Amino acid sequence: AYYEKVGFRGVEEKKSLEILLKENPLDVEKLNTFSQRFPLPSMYRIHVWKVLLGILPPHNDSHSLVGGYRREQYQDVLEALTVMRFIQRATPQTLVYLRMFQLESQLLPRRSETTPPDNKDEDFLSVARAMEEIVEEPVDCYWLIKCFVNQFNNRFGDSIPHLPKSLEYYLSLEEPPLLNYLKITGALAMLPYGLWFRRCFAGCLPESSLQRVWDKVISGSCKILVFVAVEILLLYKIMLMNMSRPEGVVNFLCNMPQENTDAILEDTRPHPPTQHPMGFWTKW
Amino acid sequence: FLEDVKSQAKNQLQASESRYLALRRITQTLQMEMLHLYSQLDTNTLTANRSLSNSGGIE
Amino acid sequence: FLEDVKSQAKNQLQASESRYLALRRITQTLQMEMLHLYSQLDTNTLTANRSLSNSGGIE
Repeated sequence: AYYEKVGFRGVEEKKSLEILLKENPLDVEKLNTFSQRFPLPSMYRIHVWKVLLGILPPHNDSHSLVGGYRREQYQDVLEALTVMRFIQRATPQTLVYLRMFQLESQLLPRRSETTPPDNKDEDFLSVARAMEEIVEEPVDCYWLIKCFVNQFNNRFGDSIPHLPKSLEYYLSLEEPPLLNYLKITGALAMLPYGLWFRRCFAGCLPESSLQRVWDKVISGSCKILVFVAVEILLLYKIMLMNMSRPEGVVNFLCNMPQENTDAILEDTRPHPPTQHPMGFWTKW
Repeated sequence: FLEDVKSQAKNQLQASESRYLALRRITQTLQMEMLHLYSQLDTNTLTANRSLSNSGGIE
Repeated sequence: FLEDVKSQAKNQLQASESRYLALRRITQTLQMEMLHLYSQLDTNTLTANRSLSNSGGIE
């Protein structure tokens, strides 16, 4: 009966999203709220992300014009980088995206001075690799990576350093013994915060889960990153509390078995919203 | 309704301007790279001339 | 009045478009120049390598 209800709800959600998408101009605020509360149906995900990230404007009848501009911009940048020999035929696609992003942000080094990617570049490349799995079309893929990264840094750049503290707080509500254990062993300070909070779980969660986390990030929540991190710690509590060395904990979390992580998102569904401290988290 | 028309126009203009701005960044980068290449070419020519005149001396 | 706003918006978009096209022409010229520079550099490198290996052979 539960699954029937979920299935039914899914159909209702899809219908209400379709109604929202027929409006002209689109109500971006409503789309944001929808995306905060429900996972986006996969057939509409890329389109909604493009609207939420401002790649497409709210007016449906502008989409083909603006889409054309976006394509031309992509082609101009790509062509110039090729002529300047920043990229060759064999250059991996994600590195192409990085160079394009750098050129557009005026961060491109001189060709004779290009260095191996630094930490910030590696964060970008991780997000790019994950986006590449989700979005096939290169023009869409590049624009989504670029706007995702820019929006994330603009909106949440100042909050990111505080997320580890926030994680500690929620863990103290949910599972004090685990928090204590992580503190005593020294693992708490070493948790993969960069992977969780700067790369938004890119390369950590499988595509199906990652998309749902990014639905929330794109529609304006960075708290979701903390909640997912807490759920991961809770899911592997027993294993983690049997690891005495903090390096072991970190190593395990950086290479989580991918099958189980899907369960993190599914498991949270049946909680009645009022009894769960994590509000909208239960709407998954 | 008027506001609607205005905001639609504004969004279109912004997208067009973003395309223009990207092109501006491209021309800047192209010019920097070209300056560098020209200086490299000059150095090469200089070296080549020198080695030519050197080998001339030996003959 | 609405027509007024619409035609103003259209003019602005057209102006943006023509600025973009003008800059595109410049970019294309720069890119041609760049391709030319690179081919010259490549030739130079090739010649330099050849003369190096030749002089090596003579010795």
